[in-house]
Amino acid sequence: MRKYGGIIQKNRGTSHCFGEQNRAKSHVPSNWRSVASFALVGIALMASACSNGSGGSSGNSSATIPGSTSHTLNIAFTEDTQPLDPDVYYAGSGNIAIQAMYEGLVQYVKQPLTYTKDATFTPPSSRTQIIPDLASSWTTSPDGLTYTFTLRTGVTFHDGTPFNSEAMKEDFTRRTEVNGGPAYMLADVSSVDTPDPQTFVVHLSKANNAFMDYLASTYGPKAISPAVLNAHGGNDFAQKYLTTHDGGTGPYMMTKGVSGQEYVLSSYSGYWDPTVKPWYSTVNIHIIPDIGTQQLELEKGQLSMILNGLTTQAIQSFNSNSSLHTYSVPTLVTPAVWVNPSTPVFSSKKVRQDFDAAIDKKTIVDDIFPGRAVVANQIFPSGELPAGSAMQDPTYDPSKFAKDVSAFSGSKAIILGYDQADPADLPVADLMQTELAAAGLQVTVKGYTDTVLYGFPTNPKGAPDLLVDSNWPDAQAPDTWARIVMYTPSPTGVAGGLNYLGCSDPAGDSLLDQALAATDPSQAQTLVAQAGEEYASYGCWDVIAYRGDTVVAPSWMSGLVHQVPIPDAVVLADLKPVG
Amino acid sequence: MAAPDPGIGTLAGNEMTMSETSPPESRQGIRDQVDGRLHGSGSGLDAVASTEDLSITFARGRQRIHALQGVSIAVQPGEIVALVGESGSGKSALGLCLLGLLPTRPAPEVAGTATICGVDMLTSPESEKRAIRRSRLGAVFQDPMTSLNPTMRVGAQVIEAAGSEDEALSLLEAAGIPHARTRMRSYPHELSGGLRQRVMIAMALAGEPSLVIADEPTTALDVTVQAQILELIRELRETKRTSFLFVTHDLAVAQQVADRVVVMYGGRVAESGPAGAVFDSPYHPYSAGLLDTRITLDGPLAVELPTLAGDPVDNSVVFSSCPYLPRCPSAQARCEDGVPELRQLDADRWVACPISADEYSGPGLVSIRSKARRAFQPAPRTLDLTESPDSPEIQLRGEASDGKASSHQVVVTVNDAEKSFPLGRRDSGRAVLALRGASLRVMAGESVAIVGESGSGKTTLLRAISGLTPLDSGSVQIEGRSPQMVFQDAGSSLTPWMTVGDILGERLRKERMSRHARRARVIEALRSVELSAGVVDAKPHQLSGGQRQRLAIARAVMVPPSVLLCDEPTSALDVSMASTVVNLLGRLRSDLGIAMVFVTHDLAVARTVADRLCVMYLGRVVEEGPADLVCSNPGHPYSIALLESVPGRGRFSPVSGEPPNPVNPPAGCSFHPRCPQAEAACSATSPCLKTGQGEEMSGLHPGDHHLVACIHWGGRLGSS
Amino acid sequence: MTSFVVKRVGAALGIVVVLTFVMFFLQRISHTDPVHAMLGAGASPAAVRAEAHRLGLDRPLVDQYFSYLKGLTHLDFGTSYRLREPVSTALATYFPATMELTAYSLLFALVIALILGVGGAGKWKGAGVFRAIMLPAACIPPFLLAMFGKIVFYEHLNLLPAAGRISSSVANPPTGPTGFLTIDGLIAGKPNVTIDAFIHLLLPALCIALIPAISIGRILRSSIEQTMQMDHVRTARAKGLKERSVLLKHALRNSVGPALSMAGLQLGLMFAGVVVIEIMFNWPGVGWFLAQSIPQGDFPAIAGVTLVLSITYVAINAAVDVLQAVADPRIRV
Amino acid sequence: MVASVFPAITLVALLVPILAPDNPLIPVTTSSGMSSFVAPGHHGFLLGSDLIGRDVFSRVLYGIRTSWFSAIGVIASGMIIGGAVGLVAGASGGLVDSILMRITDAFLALPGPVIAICVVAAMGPSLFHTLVAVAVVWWPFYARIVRGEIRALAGRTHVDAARLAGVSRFRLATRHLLPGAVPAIVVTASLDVANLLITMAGLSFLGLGAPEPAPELGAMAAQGMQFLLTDWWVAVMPGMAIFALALLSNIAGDGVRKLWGRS
Repeated sequence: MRKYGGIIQKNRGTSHCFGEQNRAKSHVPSNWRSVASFALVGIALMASACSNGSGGSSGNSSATIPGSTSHTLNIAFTEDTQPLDPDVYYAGSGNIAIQAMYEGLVQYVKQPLTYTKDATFTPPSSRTQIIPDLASSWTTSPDGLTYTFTLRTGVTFHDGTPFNSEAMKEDFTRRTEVNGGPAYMLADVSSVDTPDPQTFVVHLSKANNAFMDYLASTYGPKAISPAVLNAHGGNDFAQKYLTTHDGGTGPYMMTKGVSGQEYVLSSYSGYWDPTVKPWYSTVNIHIIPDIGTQQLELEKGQLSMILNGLTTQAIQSFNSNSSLHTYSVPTLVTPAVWVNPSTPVFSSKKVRQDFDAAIDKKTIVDDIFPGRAVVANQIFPSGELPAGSAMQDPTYDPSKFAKDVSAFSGSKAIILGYDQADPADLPVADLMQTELAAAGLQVTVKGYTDTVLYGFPTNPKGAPDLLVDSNWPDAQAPDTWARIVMYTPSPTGVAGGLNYLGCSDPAGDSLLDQALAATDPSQAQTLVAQAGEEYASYGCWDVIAYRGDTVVAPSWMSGLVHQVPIPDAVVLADLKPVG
Repeated sequence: MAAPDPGIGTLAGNEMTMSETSPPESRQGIRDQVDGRLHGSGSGLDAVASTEDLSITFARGRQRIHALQGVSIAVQPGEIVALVGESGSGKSALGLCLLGLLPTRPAPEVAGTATICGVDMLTSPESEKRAIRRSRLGAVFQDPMTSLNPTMRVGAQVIEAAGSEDEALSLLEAAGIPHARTRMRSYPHELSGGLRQRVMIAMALAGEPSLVIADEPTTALDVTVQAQILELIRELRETKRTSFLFVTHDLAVAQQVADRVVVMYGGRVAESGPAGAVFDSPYHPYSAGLLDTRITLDGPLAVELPTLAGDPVDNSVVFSSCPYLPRCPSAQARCEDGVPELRQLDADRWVACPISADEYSGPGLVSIRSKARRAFQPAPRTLDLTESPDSPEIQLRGEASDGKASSHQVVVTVNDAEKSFPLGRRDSGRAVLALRGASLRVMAGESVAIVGESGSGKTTLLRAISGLTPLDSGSVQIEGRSPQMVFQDAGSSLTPWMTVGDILGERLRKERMSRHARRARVIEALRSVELSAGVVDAKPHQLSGGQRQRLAIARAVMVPPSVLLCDEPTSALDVSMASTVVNLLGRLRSDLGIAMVFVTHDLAVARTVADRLCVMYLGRVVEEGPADLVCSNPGHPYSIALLESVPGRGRFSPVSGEPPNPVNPPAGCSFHPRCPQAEAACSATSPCLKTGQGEEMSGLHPGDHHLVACIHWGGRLGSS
Repeated sequence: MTSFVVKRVGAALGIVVVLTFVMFFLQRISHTDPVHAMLGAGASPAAVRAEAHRLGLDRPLVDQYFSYLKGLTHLDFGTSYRLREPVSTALATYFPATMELTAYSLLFALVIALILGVGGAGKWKGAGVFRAIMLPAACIPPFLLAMFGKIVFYEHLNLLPAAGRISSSVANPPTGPTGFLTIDGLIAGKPNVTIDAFIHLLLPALCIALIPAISIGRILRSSIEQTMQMDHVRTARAKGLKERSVLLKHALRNSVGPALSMAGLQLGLMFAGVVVIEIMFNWPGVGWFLAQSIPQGDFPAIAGVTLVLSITYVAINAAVDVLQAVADPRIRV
Repeated sequence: MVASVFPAITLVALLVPILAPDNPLIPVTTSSGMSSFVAPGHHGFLLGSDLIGRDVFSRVLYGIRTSWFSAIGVIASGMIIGGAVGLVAGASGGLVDSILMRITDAFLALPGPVIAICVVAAMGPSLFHTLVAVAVVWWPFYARIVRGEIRALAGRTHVDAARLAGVSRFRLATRHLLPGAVPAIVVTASLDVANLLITMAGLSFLGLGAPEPAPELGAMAAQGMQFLLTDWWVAVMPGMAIFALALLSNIAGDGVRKLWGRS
């Protein structure tokens, strides 16, 4: 008790009560919680707490300010995570740990986060460059079928064994064997060669100009120690072992893992890159799905930073706190609406296009993501294609769709679905529902779990008529987005996995296939833009916004760096105090 | 009889007190008498308990129930005072008041004093009252099962009162508990009723109390056990010189045990005096009436019993005259002039009746004493010994075409009835053996009483006849209309949410008749049991206990059955009401010519209502014969014991031990462990019913034969 | 007594078997497609078929049920779609936390119930106050209570932590043998762990305990009041015992039976409360795990949690029955 | 009488469409345009507005309506199913009684709310599924109570008397037994409303009720949790509504209990 109280006590004097700042919009009474608590609980305990002004300096969260040798960072995942196994992991929060523990052949270039007091959001305007990681260089054959990588020397896995081309080969094999969600990235690999320990050759069965993006993706193949895989392979290719351990080469290694509860990462002393010297020797990762709790813990100094998931209101409250900085994080997250072409009212392309025009995207952005998103105007995530291409930017005009609906004689009762797992999708659906109702439809909003959603592309029974979901591409190549979201779900291929409502536009598919096989980059870009335009006019997929995220960190922290295509992943090894 | 009973008390407005009528001299007289009797060792000359002008008023809903109105009594050291009265007379409230344990929610209004050894149990602080309870008082309550803590070993409960284990042990032994040391480890539910009551007495005696307040301590017990407990109390008074305040509704018990009797009526003392004097020559018309309406073993047969007129006193009404006036057969004009005060008759007799001794033998009192009693018309019956017991013409539960069985017919035949009730789980094998081969035959129009203690199987036999309890083996055959039953607790036998009209009308559902005709039949049935037609829309709870039992009888006979089964219909009623019900049953039987089987534990009632008597013990019939003959010349040792146990005859404990557990009946003659005449052969052979000449008749031959199942029977007859 | 215990345990086992059937049935009707759940959206048909075979989904239902049942006897609750690891592993992680929280909640509930029950039953002046508190307090939904608890005791007063089982500042908390941090801390000789864990427990456990405490307290109160009217209490008073020993020695023991039964029943509601409170306080227990699994449609996880909680409930209720038989000798037949 | 709170709440619930100032599903636009997260008492929002500018007061009113009718529905189903099962079991006795009570006990031996969570999770969230799941675990309690009352009544001799009077089994059950169980079942039900409201709010809080945007109190509170520290009313007001509703029900239930003279 004493010890705990002591810690708390230290922060108490400077405790900041972030509910206090005046918010012009809502005119909250400055002492609202006191008022509420007095009225409702009737306990006069409030008097002692938070009675005067705002803006005190908040907890220097990690009490370990520069000076001591071991530093601990406390961060939280907003979701109970899938196993942090690079061949299995296929979600968001855990990327920060995957990126810290594992490395692939190549990577996306790192970019600093921008500290913006007002948290204005600018979506990425161009593709992120791919740079060497474990491969120091690479060449691509003119036919686009052979990739030759020169591997770095002196790289060791966390178990001390050396990294080489054989290891990489084993990892390619394991990915296919595990056959998890991201396994498709190696579907076109016909064989790999390891002529010498530092040379790794990949042969594709057909040209795929997104392949390098796959390798740079957080979901792409990573180097995992063959010794670990052999020792703990069991009958599941070490999947169980890698749930609570790691086998990578990255600057951090997992020293403790309790699924869904806690992970502890420690800096790896044998890391190959001498320029990377992690300042935090320990990173404690807690699982705290409730963002309110994260806020409280950050305020009390039990968390060092918040990585994602903050509400606009909370961000605004942090903005006025001098001890915390908010950083706007550009991402590729793109909320969109899927339209079910087998729903009678949406059966015609024209109605679908009118529907797109009837979505008040600006209101959605302003109401739900104020300052954290902009209205989308391309059917691809921001920056994947040059501005002005693959446009999907109708002028807002609900009247045409209203006319369509009133002219329609069939059932006007529709189901508007949303992905339950993403809290941001619900208000979008709620808002959209009111607009659709205004157009004359009887709308039921219904939440779906991810696992149910994943079944719809191949088994459309029970699929909703409209679906709101926020996704980001696995990799930044525009094909990756279009192929998963819009390509016709194929019983024999990997495409269309997120084409939830099974809409098929063969013309777009054909253009997309041509684009992927094109070896000339500019030709590929033209073709993929054409495919996008085709898909856009088909009207089954309406992007709504380009969304960003916000990181809150102590004001004394520097080195906040991330890779744009990789969501929720600040680079841990670069975090350090200012100066 | 639930305690605490707020009782009667109709004279709320009356200012009369009895303290002035109870001068010290008279108490001195009583004490002298008592002290004289108690070997002259009365050193503490003050009463151990006394009340002065005690009044208690309970608020029940909006009603005010005047339980006690100015009662003054005194209990002298070493004296047993019986407080006698019908339910609602306030006698239990008095006992609780002396204990300082009147209910507190809602708190009654109390006036006057109630003193124990000089401490006022009304106004003293709780700690002082507790100290008195601990050191000077003991209490024995009616139901020993609920009065003991079910989750504590009895030893611990006695130790709690006694202070030490040794002391507890000696108390238990003093209370006559065999193997007291091992019994201390028992839980109450593992003991028999009699033992439990002995435990209660042992606790009451802890710390050598000056006074034990015993509230109906034997009412829940069997007669043989009652006799033992009463004897124990007398004994304890002799050996420990403990005073007892003995609250009872049973005059006979009071007569048996008490030195002095206080008769209460309407929350007031009606009469008090030495037990012998009061019972021999009651002065107050109420006392006299109570004694007269008592059903005794030596009263005349086949005549209506005398009853008290009128209704029981309503203790919420304020009277301005004698509370007994509306019922009093000797009432005089001046009885209306205020509530009569207690006045002294003799040195130690007091009575609250204004009628003078001269007037006392006037016409009014005589009228109840020798009221012309209407003779019952004995039912015609013929004994036909030639009829085979297996006579095939007897139909199984058949409905006779004419509804009324012919007078020569056997209407009920029970052959070798066996019935057991599994205890707990079916597979545990333990079972109460309620019937172990009982046989019975009832002729048309005949009245048979089945007598026995708890566990004898008498009620099971009755229910088997009614068809409510199917037998394990043996057979029941009924001739004529299906039997009807009158139950012990009339209140529980009437569907509470149905009106009187519905309850009676239900019997007529099978007959097609108009609503009007049905109502007429219902009202006719009510009239036949002397209920007014006005109650037809009332619900059972709006009726008095006696009215409910009459309603239950009306239901049973409104379509006359061939046999009417009565399960202790009088045992829950006050003495005066019991007589009314017995009379009613007798009249209906003779009017309608129906046979009757009457189950009772009370031999006197049995003798009065029945032509033939059937004594049961542990699931078997042990004696059977004409009622008067069995009562005057019992054959079976058990019957003898039962008769000897009837209280009020000054005899005690004819038989030791208690009715054994029907789970494990003893082998051979099941009575042999308690039988004073038992010999070795008794535990080996199980005797059959025999005539005095030794003919085995197995209970199948009704009539004037006197059958007894005892190996001594023939010989005994021969020797006498 | 022995046969009573044997029968009670037998009945409990029967109920558990029925429950497994219900779980299996629910799994069949659930909307979730296990294969896609396991493989994600982009799985190839071959992989889908292989996975369906691996999961045994191509076998007859009865076979599937029996292999499910057989698995359960080996504590195999299937594989979580979401975590891709055996549900039993997750349960092993989360269950002790829930049990610790529930145990303390029950303890708090019983203590509060005892205070409320005995305090509200007496004739003293404060009894009315106790009774007046009980009515509104029984009506506060646990999550509302948790909200206020967090705001008042964490944010404003900073007295109690509002998330997790233990502070991250506590290094290397013991992981065994009981799984109860408060106990393991003592066993491992780390009283700071025990204290820290207990402080973390307080708020969530009190939030869970309040409603059951009042239900039990009410029953206890009316039961005591009834017992105090009973003949044997009158006997105890007639013996001249002090009112306090009458209450404690004679009334209380005879009154706890109904309260214990109620406590057993309340445990069912408590488990529902645990789920909500674990979310509110980020308590790493099965309820929290359940809440994470529901939006993902991770049915094996949901079923596993349901089974574990149900079996615990069944077991505790059986234990309560046996306890009651000990408390009241009349029940033993 | 206090017991009349029940019809009063029902009346209010019926009148919600008239009483609610705004459509609970549609954001309110004010003169200043944006209406998201308006604090209580401002811009005409009695209890404030939520993320997309819907009137919390109207949503709470509709939520009360849903909660109330759901609770009434489940209680009614519990009374009817449980009452029927209890009556048949208690009146029949013997094997029928054993079988029905074994089933009832099996249900009672399980943690009802947890099973309900599992059932709804399997069937998919919808108000109907939730009601069915809760009703399925709720009736056994009533069956037990009714059966207990009926058995106690069946031990009274009035039932024997009625049997001897030649009353049919059906009439025996409905006229001589059932009316005696009515006070117990009514009192139990009226005291149970608050429990049920809180339990169902808990399920709804877990996302197992009517899906969005239906205004359900528990779901609203859960949605509002992420704004608890900045816009508390979104989470607290629905919680307070449940509290108020449960409190009123409990007070009314107590009134019913006193009216029927039960302790």
